[in-house]
Amino acid sequence: MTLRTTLIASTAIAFAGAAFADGHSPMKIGITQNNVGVDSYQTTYEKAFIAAAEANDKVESVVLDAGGDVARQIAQMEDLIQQEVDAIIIWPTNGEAVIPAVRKAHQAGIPVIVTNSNIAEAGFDFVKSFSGPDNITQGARSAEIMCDKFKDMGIENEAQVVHITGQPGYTTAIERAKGFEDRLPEVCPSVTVVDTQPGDWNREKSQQVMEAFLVKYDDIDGVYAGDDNMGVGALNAAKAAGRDGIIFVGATNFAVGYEAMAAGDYWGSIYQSPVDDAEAALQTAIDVLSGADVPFLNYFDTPKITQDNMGDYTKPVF
Amino acid sequence: MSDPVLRLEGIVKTFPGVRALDGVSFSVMPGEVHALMGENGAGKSTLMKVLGGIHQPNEGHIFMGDEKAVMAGPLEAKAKGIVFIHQELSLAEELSVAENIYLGELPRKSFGRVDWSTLEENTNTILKKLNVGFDATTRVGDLSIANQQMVEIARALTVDAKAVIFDEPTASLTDAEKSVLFDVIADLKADGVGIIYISHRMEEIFKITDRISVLRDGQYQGTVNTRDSNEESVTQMMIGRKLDLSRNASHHELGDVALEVRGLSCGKLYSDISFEVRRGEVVGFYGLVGAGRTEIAETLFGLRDPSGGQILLNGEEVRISSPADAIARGISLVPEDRKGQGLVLGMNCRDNMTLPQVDDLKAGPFVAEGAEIAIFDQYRDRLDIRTPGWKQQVGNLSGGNQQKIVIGKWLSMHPNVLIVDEPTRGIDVGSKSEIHKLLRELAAQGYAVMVISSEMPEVLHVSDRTVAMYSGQIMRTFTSDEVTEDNLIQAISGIKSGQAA
Amino acid sequence: MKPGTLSKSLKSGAIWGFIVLELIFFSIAGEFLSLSDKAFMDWENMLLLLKQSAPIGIIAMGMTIVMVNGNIDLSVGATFAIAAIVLLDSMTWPIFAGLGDWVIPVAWLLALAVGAMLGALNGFIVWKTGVDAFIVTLGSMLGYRGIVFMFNGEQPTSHLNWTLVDFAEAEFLGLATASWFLLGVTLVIWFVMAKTVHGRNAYAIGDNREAAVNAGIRVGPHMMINFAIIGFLAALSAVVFYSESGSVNPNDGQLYELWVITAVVLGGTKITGGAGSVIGTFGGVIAIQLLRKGLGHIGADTSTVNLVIGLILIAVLILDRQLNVKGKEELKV
Amino acid sequence: MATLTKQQIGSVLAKQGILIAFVVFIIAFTIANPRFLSPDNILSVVRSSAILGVMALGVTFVVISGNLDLSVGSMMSFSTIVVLDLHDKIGPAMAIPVMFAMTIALGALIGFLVGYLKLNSLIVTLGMLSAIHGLTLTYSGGQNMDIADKEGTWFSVFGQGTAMGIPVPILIFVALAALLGLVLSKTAFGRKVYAVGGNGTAATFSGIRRARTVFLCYIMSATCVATAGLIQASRSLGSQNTVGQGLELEVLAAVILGGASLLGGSGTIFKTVIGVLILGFIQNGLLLMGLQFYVQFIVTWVIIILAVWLDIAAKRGKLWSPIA
Repeated sequence: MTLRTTLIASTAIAFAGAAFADGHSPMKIGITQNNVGVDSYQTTYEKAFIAAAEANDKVESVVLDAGGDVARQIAQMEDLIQQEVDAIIIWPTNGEAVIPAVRKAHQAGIPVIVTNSNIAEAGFDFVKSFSGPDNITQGARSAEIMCDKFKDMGIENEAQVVHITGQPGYTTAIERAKGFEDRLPEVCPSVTVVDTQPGDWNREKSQQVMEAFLVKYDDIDGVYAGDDNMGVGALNAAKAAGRDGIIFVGATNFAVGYEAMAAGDYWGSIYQSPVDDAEAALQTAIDVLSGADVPFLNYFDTPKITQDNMGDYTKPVF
Repeated sequence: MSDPVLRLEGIVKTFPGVRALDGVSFSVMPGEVHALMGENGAGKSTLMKVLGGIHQPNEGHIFMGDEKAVMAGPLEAKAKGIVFIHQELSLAEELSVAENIYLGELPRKSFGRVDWSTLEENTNTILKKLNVGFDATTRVGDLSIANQQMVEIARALTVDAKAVIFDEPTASLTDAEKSVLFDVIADLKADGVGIIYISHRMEEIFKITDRISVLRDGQYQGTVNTRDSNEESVTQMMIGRKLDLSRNASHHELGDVALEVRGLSCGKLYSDISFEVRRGEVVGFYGLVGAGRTEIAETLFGLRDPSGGQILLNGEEVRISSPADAIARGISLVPEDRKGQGLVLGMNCRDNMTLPQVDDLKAGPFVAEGAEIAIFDQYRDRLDIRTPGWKQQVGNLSGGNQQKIVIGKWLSMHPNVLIVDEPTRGIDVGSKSEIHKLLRELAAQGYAVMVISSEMPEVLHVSDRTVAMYSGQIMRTFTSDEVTEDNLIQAISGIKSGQAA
Repeated sequence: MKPGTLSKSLKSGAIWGFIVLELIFFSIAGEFLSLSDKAFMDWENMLLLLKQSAPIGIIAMGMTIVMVNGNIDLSVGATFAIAAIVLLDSMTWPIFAGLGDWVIPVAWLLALAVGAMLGALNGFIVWKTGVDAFIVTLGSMLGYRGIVFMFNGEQPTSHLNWTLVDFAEAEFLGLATASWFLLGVTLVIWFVMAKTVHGRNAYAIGDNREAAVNAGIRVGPHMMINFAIIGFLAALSAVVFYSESGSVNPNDGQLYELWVITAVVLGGTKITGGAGSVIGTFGGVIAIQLLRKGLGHIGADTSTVNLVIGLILIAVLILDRQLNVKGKEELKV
Repeated sequence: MATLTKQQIGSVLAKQGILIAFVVFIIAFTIANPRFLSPDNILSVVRSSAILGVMALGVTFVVISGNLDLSVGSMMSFSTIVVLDLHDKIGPAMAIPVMFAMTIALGALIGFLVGYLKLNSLIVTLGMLSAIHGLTLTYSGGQNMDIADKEGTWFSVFGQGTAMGIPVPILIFVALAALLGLVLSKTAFGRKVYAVGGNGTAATFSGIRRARTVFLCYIMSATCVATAGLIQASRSLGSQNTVGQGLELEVLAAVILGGASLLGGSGTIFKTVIGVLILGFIQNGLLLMGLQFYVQFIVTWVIIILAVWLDIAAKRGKLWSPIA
C-alpha cells in the first residue's frame, strides 16, 4: 500500500514540473495551520492565504486548522497525503512532534513546506523549505530595541525588566523568549530580567500578570512581551496603576500595538505581517512545485518598529 | 428447646449526645419468627445496622449459636449467615434479576468471568420456589414494584442463612404476593432459620410471628409470646397508652359537593372514574398498589394530563394543567412519598411548610419571614410537631414529625379539597393515631378530604365512604354502614358484587 | 418481542445510524465541495479514520467504565501529557543508557505505570474523602497539568527514536499499530464490562451504590481500580500516539476530556451512571472523528466545526429525550 | 465534655471553615511578603477578581438549582466581542443593551434546553461551550476587536473608572453581590432555587414551576456573564476571541470553594464571594512569592480538594468517607 502511494506520488512529481509549467492541471496545495481563531494574526494569515490561492488560477488549496492539537494536525497531514495533494504547507503545533508525519509525506513524494515557525532539525531532511519569520532574531531584535532605548535614557546600568512570554509550549513563544534572553545580556549586560511569567498570548492574562508585577516590584523600567497583544495588556495594567515611564517592547506588531505606539505609550515592536507570511509560504510552495531553486531557510524580513520610525509602516490590519 | 441462632446481650450504641440503643437483649430461636416492634426512632434501624456490621456497638455482644460474633462489615455479617431484606428497594435496575439476586457474589469462572449458566440455574431454582412470573434474565427495571420486592426477598434464599431479617417487607406487596412471602417465611422456618420480622402492621404480626420484642426510645421493653398478647397490649408497650381503632363516621352535616369527577380516564392507568367528595366528608380510596388511586390524585393535582372526562370544582368544570394550577384552585396533595415528593430534606421546617405560598407572603420585594414564622408556629402547635425550632432541618426530624410538616404545609393553604395519599406509611403507631384523629377533625371543620390508603384498618377508621378500586377502575363505593372487611377485599380483588353504589 | 425492545434497539442503534448519515452527507457534499478526486468513503480513508480515532478512542473506553461507575474523570488530558513526558524523557535517562532499543519497552512500562498511578490517586481521593469525582478530577486536571509544567517548564519534551517511530507507523494486515491498539482495548474493555464480575459490579455500583454497598461489594477499591484503568488507558493512548510523534508540548491533551466525554455520551452512556456500552462508545468515537474529518474534507472552517459539534451534542440529547418519553400519561416532574 | 468541644469545633468548622481557611491564607502570605496586605495589592486583587467574581455570582444560582454551567467562559468571550464591535457601529449607549439582549438570548436557549426540555446541564453547556465559541469566531471573523477611539469614549468607565477612589469593577462586583445575595436569601425566587436544587420533585409537588425556575437561573447567569463581558471590554477596550476561554472551570472552582454543593440545594452568594477572593489571593500571593505559575496549578488543586473535603467531613462528622 505504502509502495503504491509512493509510486503514484513520485510519478506525479516526475511529471509535475512539466505539467505545472503548461498550466493545465492546477497545483493542489494543502495547508494545516496551527490554531486559527486563537488570535487575529492566524486568522488574517488564513484569509490572506485563501485570497492568494484564489487569485492564482494555477493553484487549488485545501485549508485545514489543527486547533492547536498535535494529534489533529498529524491526522490532517495523513488526510492530505491520502488526498494526494501536490504539496503540503504546515504551520507546526509542535516543531518536533510533526516530524514523523512530515517524513510520511516526504516518503509519499509530497514536498513539505514549513511556515511561520520551523520544525526541529531532525526533520530538516524531509522538508523542502521553511518560509516564515526568524523568531529567534525577532527576540534578539526586541532586546536590542529595548537596550537602545535604555541607553538613550541613560539607565542601561540599572534597568530592571520583566518578561511576559506567550503560551507555554509553543515554538514561537519559546524561540522569541530564547532570542530575547540570549541577546539582552550581550547588548546590555547590566540590565536584569527580574521576573518571567506566561501571558498565554492573551491580553487579559497578561494584564493580570503585570498587575502582580507592579505590586511586587517598585522599580520596573522595561516590559518585554512575546507579542503586542500581551504588551498592550501589560500597558493597560501600568496605566491603571498610574506607573509612568516604563518602556514596553513587544513583537508581531498588532493594530493595538501600533495605536499605542502612535499614542506614545508603547515604545517598540517587530513588524511582522501575516499577509507577507502567508503569501511567502504559498509562493515557496509554488516555487518548489515548479522546480525553481528555493533556499532552505526562506525568512521574510521582520524589521524593528519603534515610535521613531513607525511612519515608515502602515497600520497593521489585524 | 435448642440454642438460639442469634442472641443479643446488652447492646449499647451511643452517638454524640444520643444513646440510640440502651441495653438491648433478646434472642431468636431456630425456626422462630420474631417480631421487632417500636415506634420510629425507637432504635430498630440502629439495631439492624449493628447486626449488619455497619455500626459497632459500644457495649454488649452478639452471639451466633455459642460463638461471640463481631460483625466488622456487611460482608462478614453475610458470611456469618445474617441476611437482610431491606425496606427500601436496594436493586440495580439496569441489571438482570439474576445479577441482582447474586449481587456482590456472582459466580466466577477463569479470568474473572461471570459464570452465567450457574448463575441462571441457581436463580431459576430460587424463582421457582417463589412462584413468580418472571425469569432470571429479566431486567429488574422492567419489573413492577411488587416483583422487585420479590427479587429482594429472593436474595435471602441464596445463602445458607441462619437468620433472616425482614424490614417492612410487605409495604408494596399485593395480598397474593404477601401470601407467597408468608409461604417463604414458613419454609425458612421449617428449615430452622431464625427470622426477625419488622413491621408496623399488627395483623401481619399476629398472623405469622411467634414472639414479639419491643423497643422504646432505644430501650428494650421486653419480649412476649404472640399468642399471649394482643394489639392493645403491644401498642401499650410501644407507646405507653391506648389506641382508638374503632370505626368512624361523620356525625355532622355534610356540605355541598366540593369535588366531582365524571368519567375521568388516563390512558392505561385508569378509566371512567366518577365520584364526588362533599365538604365535611372523608372519602377513602382503597385498592392494591397499581390500582390507579395515586394516579387519580396526581391527575387532580395537575401532575398528569387526563385523556378524557371532566373535573368539577364547586360545580364548575376546570382544567388543571400543573400543581400551581391545582393549588390556585384550592386543591392540596399530601403525596405518598414523603421524602421524595413531600419535603426538601435539606431545608428548614419553616421554609418547607410555607413553600407553596412563598409567592404570596410578601414584604416588599422580599419574603415576609415574620409571617412565615407565625404560620409555622401556628401549625406546630396545632399538629403537635416536635422540633427544637423552625430552623431545624427537616431531614433531622422523625418520620411522624416530617409527615406532620407536610400536612401542615397543605393545611396552611386552607384548601377546598385535601388529598392525602398514604398518610401514615412508615410512621409509628403514635403519630399514626394522631394523624387519623386530625383527618376526622378536618372533616368536622368542613374540609373535603380524600384519603388514599393500602391499609384496611386505616380506611375503615377514617372514611365516611370508601371507594374500592381494582385495575384502574372503581369497583364499588361503600357507605360506612355497608362496608365490611370481606366485601372490601372482594371488591379490590376484582370480584363484582353487582351492587354498584 | 418484549415491550420497549424497539425503542431500546432504536436507541442502541442510533449512533450507527448517525454514522451512516454522516458518511452519506460527507460523500455527497464532498463531491461538490472537496478538492480531492478521491471519494470520502475510500477504503484507505476509512482505515485512516480508525487510526486517527485511537488517541481519543482508547481513553474513551476507560471513561466508559468510570462513567458507568457513576463517576467522571476530567484529568485524563493532563494524565495523557504526563505519561507522554515520562515515555519520551525516560528514554534519555542515563541509567537506561546500556539498554539500546530495549529502552523502549522499559519506557512504555514506566509511562503506563505512571498513568495507572495517577488514575489510582484520583480514585483513592474519591474513595477516602468521599468528595465527588467531578470535583476531585477538576482539581487534579489543574494539579496534573502543573506537574507537566514542572517537568520541563514550558519546553516541549522530545525524543525521536526512529525504531519506535517505525514500529508505531508499521502496519499489520492493513491496519496501523494505533488501530490495533484501539481495537484491542475496545475488545478487552468490552470483555471486562460485559463478561466479568468486575464489570457487572461496575454497573451495579453506578446504578445503585447503596445496594452495592449492602450487597457487600467493596465500592471504594472497585472505583479506585476503575480510575487506575482510565489512568492506564490515558497513558496507553499517549504511548501509542507519542511513539509515533516523539515530542510532547506541555499543553498537549488539553480539552481531551471534553472530546472523550462527548464521544462517550454520544455512544449512549448515561451520565448518572449504571448504563452504557463499550460498543456504543466505539461508535461515538468513530462518529466524532468522522465529523472532524468530514468537516475538514468539505472545507469547513474552525468556527463551523465548533458550532456543528456543539449543536450535534445537544441534538443527540434531545433525540435521546424524545425516545425516552413514555407518552401523555407520564408524570410531569 | 471532650466530645462536646470537638463537636462544637466541628460545627464551627462546618459553617465557617472556608472563612477560617481564607484568614489562614492571608496571614501566611502576609508573613511571606508584607506587601501582600498593602491597600494597593488588595485593590488590585479584588479588581482583577471582579470579572471572575461577577460570573461566579450567576453560576452560584445555577449550581444551587442543581445544574452546571460550563458555557460561561465562551459566552463571556461572545459578549465582549459583540459589545466592542457594536461600540463603533451603533455607539456605546446602544451597544450595551444590544449585547445584553444577545447574551441573555443565549442564556435563555440554555435555560430552555435544561429547564423546559430537562436535558442534562453538563452536556448541554459543554455543547454550548463549543457552539458559542464557533458563533463568536463567525461573528468576528476571527479578528481581534478594538475600539477605534480609545481615549475619547466614556465606555471605559466600567473597567477603568474609579469612584471614591475605588475602581468601578469592584463597585459593580460588590453591588451585584449584594443585590443577588438579597435575591437568593430573601426573595421567593431565591427560596424556589434552593427548593428546586434540594429536591426538584418535592418542589414540583409544592406547586413550584421547576422549569421556569431553572430557566431564570440561566438568565441570571447570562446576565452576570454579560456584565462581566462589559467590564472586560471596557477594561481593555479591545479583545481577542479567546478572552474568556477556560474561565468556566475557574468560576466553577470558586463556587465550589465557596461551599456550594454540585448536587444542588446549598451554597450562598457570600460564600461564593469568599471563594472568588480565595482564588484571587492565592494566585496573587504565589506570584508575589515568586513561585512559578505551575505551582499555582498544584496549590489550587490541593486547596480545592481540601476545602471540599473538610466541608463534607464536618457535615458527616467524620474525616474519612464511610465508603467501604
